[in-house]
Amino acid sequence: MIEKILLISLVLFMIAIALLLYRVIVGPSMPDRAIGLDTIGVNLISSIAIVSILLKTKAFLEAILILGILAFIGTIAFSKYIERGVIVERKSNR
Amino acid sequence: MIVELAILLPFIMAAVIPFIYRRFKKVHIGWLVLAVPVVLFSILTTYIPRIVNGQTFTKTYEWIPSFNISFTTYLDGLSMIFSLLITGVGSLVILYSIFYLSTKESLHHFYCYLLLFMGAMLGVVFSDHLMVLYAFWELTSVSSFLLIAFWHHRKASRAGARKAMTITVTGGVAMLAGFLTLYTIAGTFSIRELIADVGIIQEHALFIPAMILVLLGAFTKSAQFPFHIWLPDAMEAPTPVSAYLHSATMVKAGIYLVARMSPVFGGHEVWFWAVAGVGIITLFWGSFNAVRQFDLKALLAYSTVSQLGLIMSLFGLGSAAHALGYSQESLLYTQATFAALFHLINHSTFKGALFMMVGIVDHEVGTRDIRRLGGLMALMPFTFSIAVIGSMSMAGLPPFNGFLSKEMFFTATVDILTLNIFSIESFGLLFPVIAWFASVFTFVYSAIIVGRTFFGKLQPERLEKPPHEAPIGMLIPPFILVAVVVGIFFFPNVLGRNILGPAMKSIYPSFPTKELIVDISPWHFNTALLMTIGVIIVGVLLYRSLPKWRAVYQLFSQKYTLNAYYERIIGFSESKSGWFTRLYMNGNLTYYFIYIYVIFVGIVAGYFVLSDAFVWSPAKDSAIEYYEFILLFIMVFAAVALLFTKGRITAVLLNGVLGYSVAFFFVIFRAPDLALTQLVVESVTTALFLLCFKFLPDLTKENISRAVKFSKATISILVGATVTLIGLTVLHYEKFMPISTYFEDSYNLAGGKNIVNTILGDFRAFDTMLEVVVLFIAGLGIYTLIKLKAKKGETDIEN
Amino acid sequence: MNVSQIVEWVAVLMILFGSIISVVSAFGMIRLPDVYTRSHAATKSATLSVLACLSGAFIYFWSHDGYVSIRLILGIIFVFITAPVAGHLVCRAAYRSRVPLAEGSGEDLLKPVLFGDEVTVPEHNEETLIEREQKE
Amino acid sequence: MKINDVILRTVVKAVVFIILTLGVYLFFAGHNAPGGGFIGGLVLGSAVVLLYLTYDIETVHKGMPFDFKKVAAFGVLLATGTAIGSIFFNVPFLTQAAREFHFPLLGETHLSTVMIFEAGVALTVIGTLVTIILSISEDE
Amino acid sequence: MNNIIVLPLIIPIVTAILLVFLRHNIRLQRIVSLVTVAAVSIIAFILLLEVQTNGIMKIDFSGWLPPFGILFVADSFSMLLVLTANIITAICLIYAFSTIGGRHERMFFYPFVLFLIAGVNGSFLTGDIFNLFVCFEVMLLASYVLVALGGEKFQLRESLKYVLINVVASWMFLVALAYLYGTLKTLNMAHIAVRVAEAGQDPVLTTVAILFLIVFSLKAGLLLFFWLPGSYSVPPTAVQALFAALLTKVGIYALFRTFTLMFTLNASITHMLIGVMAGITIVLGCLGALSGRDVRTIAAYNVIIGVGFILIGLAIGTEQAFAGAIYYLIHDMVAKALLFLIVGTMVYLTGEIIVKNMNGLIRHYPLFGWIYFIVMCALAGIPPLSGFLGKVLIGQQAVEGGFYVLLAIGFGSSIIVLYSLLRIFLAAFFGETSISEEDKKPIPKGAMASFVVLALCIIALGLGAEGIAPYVEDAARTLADPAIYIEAILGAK
Amino acid sequence: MESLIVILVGILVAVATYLILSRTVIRVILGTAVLSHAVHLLILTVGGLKKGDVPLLSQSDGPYTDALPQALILTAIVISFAVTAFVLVLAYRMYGTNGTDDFSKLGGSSDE
Repeated sequence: MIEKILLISLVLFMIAIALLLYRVIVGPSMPDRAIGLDTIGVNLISSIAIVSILLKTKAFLEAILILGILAFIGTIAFSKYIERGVIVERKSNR
Repeated sequence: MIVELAILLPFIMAAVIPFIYRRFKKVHIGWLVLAVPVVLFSILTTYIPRIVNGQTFTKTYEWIPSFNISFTTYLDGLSMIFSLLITGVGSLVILYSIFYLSTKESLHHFYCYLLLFMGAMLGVVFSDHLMVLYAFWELTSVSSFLLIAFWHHRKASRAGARKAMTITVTGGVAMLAGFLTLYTIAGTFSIRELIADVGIIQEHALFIPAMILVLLGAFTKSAQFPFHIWLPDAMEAPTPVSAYLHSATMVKAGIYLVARMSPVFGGHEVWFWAVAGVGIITLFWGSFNAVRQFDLKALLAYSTVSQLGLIMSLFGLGSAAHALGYSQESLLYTQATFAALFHLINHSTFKGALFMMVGIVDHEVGTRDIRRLGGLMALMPFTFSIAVIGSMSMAGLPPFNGFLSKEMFFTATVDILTLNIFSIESFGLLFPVIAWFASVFTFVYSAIIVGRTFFGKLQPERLEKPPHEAPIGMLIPPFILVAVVVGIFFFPNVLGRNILGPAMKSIYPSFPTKELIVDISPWHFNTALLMTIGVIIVGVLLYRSLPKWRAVYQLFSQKYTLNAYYERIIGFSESKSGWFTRLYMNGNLTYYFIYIYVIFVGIVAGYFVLSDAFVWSPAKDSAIEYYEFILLFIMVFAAVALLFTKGRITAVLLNGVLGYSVAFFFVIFRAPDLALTQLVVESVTTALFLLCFKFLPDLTKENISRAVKFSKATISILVGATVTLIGLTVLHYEKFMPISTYFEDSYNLAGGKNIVNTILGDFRAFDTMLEVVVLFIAGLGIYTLIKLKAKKGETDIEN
Repeated sequence: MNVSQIVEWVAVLMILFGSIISVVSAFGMIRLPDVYTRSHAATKSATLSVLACLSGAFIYFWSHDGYVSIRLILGIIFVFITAPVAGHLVCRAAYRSRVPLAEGSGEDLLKPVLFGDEVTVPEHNEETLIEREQKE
Repeated sequence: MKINDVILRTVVKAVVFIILTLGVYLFFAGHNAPGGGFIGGLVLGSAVVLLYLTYDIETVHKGMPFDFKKVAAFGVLLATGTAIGSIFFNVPFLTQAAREFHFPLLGETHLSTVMIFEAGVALTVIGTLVTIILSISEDE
Repeated sequence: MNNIIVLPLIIPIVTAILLVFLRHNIRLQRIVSLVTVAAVSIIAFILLLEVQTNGIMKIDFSGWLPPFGILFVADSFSMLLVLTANIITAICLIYAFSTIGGRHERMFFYPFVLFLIAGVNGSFLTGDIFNLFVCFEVMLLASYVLVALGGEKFQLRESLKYVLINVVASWMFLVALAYLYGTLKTLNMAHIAVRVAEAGQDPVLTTVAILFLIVFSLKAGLLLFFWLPGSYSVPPTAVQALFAALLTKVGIYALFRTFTLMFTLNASITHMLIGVMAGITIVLGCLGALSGRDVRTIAAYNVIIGVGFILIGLAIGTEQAFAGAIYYLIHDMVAKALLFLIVGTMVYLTGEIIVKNMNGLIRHYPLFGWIYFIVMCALAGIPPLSGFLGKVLIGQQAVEGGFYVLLAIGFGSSIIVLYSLLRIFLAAFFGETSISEEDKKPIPKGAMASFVVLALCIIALGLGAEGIAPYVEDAARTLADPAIYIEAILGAK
Repeated sequence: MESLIVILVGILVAVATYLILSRTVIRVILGTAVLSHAVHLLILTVGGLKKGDVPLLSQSDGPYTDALPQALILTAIVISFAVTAFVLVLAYRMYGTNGTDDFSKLGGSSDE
């Protein structure tokens, strides 16, 4: 039973990811995509947590944190790119 | 010993010459060089008695024993003739060149090439080992190339040298293939052993191909029809070179090969017809074309072609005796070979003299064009007498040696009609007829040489220099040669017994030597003499009426000469190959990928489908969950969307989605390390894409036609299908257990509980080490790529 | 039904709750009219969903295996800290790159402050700003 | 126009430490759990990159005056060095030495030269990652 | 302990990294890099001798026995190639010292060359197929950088094409590896051979073999040589020479290993395919060489012809043919390096790339001209230079095996080679020169020295072919009889 | 599952091929990136899926899934990352100097 609920949750997350993917592809603006991607990352975190429970393993818990980190860094980078066109500045505020 | 010395001495000298040349500025370096052939000639002559006694000299030095290639020298009667010619004529030519070439020319090059050539020629005739023979053979091509291109600032010299090299090397390569075929048949490279194994060789299926290939080599070298076209162009060389290469040596190499190989190949119908037939055609074509020439040297070149054809055809006729085996009847045909050897020597003498004569005329008058020459008889009496003797000998008139060999040639062509093998009855009659016509033309061009140069009206205004007699040094060599011409006529049997006889023995090893030697009588009466008289009468008439029938040559349009064909083939192949190469190597990467994928699908999928290897047993698959379907769907969706997306950012994000999905699959498939790595790497890759987008343009719509799109899609689908089909088959290939079960003991073996990581860090740490190196190279490479930019304004020498 | 089972159930239900919230927020991402409103769906509800889910997983592992996963806690904290910042940055970036507000958003008070009285509002194209910068 | 990044910078200061901790953890966990030199290096590298993102090259360079090319080179040297070390002990190339140690706080710990090898890998990854990103960012 | 076998790979890597730290000390960089390569050559020579006495040697890394660990294997074939490759690299480095220029030198030119040679050595030595992939990548990445080093417009253009094609090829290699692992579940080459023999090389395995054929053909320039002419004509001359000498040869080596050791049982298909591909390659190469108007293109197509010719030896598949192919391979490495060095120098001296626009070089640079002449003759297979013996052995075996078409194509190609190079010689070296005595650029001494050494190598390889005959024969014997190799790696069965 | 993944790999390869066959540089590079994903999946799949537990000795007692392909993929991932990074930089440098990213305009075989 627990497993079934978990599977349902997983499917729900997958559906969410698929929907967000639509947002990523369609846009229309870059920030839309950035947000979509960020949210996909967050959903993936949840999915991995569920899969870990399903597979009865703790091997993937690192992945959760890493995914969080990457989603964060990615979002920052993306937003900087959108905002300033560059990601790493040579000197601050030129 | 003598033979090794004979080969080595010229090479050593050639190597030394460029170095001592600088110290010899004052004296003509030729004097030093002259010593080489003179010494060799005199030593060789001392061997004649022993050769006559039937002795032969062999010696073997190992070169590449692992592959049966050894340096075996062999001195017998046949090589004796050639070596005497090479050194004898060589001496005279070098003597002549000392006066012909001024010290302003780059003599060290000239003599270096000449000595290389001499050594190579001696190597050819002294080698018993086919590979070594081939080596020297190619060396003659190379050194003659250098000699012909000696005045390389002239365009014509370069063109002539290129043609000579291309054609002779082509023949050489064919010959090499022939030699290799012989080796395959007989298992030996030694000519003597080949001759011993004739029985086996002739039975073999590859016998005829081998023969034809070897003949190609001989024909190209000896300028036989239709390969003769290089020889007239090679006349761009300095005259001493022409005299040497084209009278006595280079072109005789092919003759030598035919003579040498006739015990192996002779006696076969194909050999008979090929050698005799090509020879006789060359004889006719050469003499016919010689008549039309205006340049004296070109005339002599064609005459050489024709005379070589004569010798060649004699060898062909003589090979009939091999087929018959030793009998009284076959001795009739050996006479043809005897005549061939005889004419070989005669031709060298008179042609050498004539070349030197032309050289003198050219040197002293400044032109070789017979339209500008005339009336030099009084001004250059000695030259004139050389020309007369040489030409008469060439035309086959008594009392000169050419007469004797020409008579013997006629006799041979007539005699061959009695042969009743090789279906001689159908075409045999052509031999005497063509020979006779060719001799008429020979007579005519011989007359032209003398008549147009020395008789007629002097046209001093059309000459470059005021004509006068040549220095004595230039006259001595041709005089020696004409003396030989006359001498041989009166004492032919000295030559016959001492020189020709042993050579006959080499060609007909199974025949008793005594029977092979023909007693040449200068004074005789037979059919041949009648033919000669006919030649003289018709020849005189034709010479007289030459201006009237010269128009015949106009029938042969310039467009359809062999030369024109050669040029056209070269030009055509260059332009067409260029067109074709540029067609597919168009620099467009997309095309290259298309070729690669098409070949990939064609070969891999082609084989896979044809071999019927496809197996698929989905029943063995592991179970599948719903969410995995969704993930699969997401991936397919993202992949397809990637094809149609218009923005580059979207495209990169979709790629990221693919990467993340792969990472998620790694999670599902129980690969935690992979999932982690994939996640991070994918993010970093995406970030890199974004970083680089600052410098890259947005995606543009590709305006390609529907057909192109369709074909690209087809290729893509085929590639994907190939990968899938093979993959499905591979999935259930269960013949073997994976080696990786071994690694499951990783804790005991390597002290790690993470199997993947112990593999990476211990079992296969070497991969990891190199992978790190790859990463480092990439990082450093990116750094250099960005930092090292081409300087603007600096003209780059590289392109 | 012992305690641990109940706790497990609670955990699983939290996960289910999280997943439902997640789908809801995803629908929000699809349905809401402009980027600013969508960011609301993304940052607020999605963060809630992930927190619920991770907490559920944490509780599950705790009760089921007796395993206190520091990594999960770290993950929860991390997402908790960073999600709002990320949302903030994206929205700011969106505004600064002049992604238009949805129609009917009412008055845009920030616009004159940031962009002065520029009249033309360029298309929301990721390239525009970069091009402008390059021209400068 | 100055864009203020106060929120970001404040958060990042905290976040970087989480990331660094995780990186170090992953690096050491590698032998028995997912992780290892490569992934650890990547995470550490991304922490550095995050710093570059929130601040700028000059500021970060003041705090971390490394030439990352040389860091990477040093990493490769370390990795190959442990491998070469085995040559001097006359054992097959790349043979790792390992031993169980008993530390007061950590308990039984398995220490081996694999660690040094992995450290080399990690350093290379950090160095290369940062070199690449910086090179591209500095390009004009 | 056979640790010495790994040195040809590890020494260049370590010194390359050390040179990164010595970035600005160019003189030291030069010395160190040359010494490194020379040392590797000596090691390779010692190993070659050792292999003669001890038989095939191997080093199992970390002591993990095959098929579980990775190992390096030294047999005569690989050691001959390692030796040749390193000698040539040393000579190219000498050339580079005087020509490459400080800009490149400061941008890690020497480290990249050392990485390249490390990758090449590794590819020759490894006994593990996945490790072969990794070694390939080391070599390729270094080559990517070296192609693009300089940042010229045309250079970047061609290098991008080169890189992209090779990237795709690498991923195809991985696909092939996936299938290989999927079927045989092992990676060790000798073990693969054993398992292939056990399975009898059924169609599935042959498909995998053909996939490898395609992959390595891309690297070797066998039929799939489209990347080659462009990318070989853009980098600095020394790099061109290195590429011409080494890169395709690694692919050829891999083809030899694959089809003499691993997939030998279905020769009627695989070797027939190789033969057909080699034939087509030669023909296309000839067409290119015949039509080329610029010296570099002609030289590049000559590389392609050489590849095809060597692989005829593989297609014939007898011991003697292997011996011929090895001879020709060694010859080709030396001669192609020299050819590219000369061609590059010609371009430098005249400032032209079109053959027609050059003239009379031999007047100012006689030795240079004659060295070109020698290499031309060697490439055309004219005895007694280096190309001769290989040609003879392959040709003889072609006759014996009945490969008449291949024989005709192969021998015909040497005429085209001669013709194309002769055209350069006549146009560029002979004739009047348009460069006056004052304007002529001197050829740097180091460059000249490298020409002379390579030319001497060509002559020595021809005249002294017997000198390496024992090694070549041993190598050919090992290739012809994979059991020797397998037994040395996995022990007697 | 395996079959499905292999089919997925086939689709990815087809997409990658189509991208590689297009004329713009970025698409080609994306194609190689997609191709690398496909290849990694393929290696994992042919090694056998879901045949055992996570290859961590500390987590279960086996049987474990085949760890060797995972190790190979890890190496391959790193290499593909290195290569992709290099190609990207090369591509933008090329665009910077040649001014176009269209391969049909980058003809210029060296035989000019």
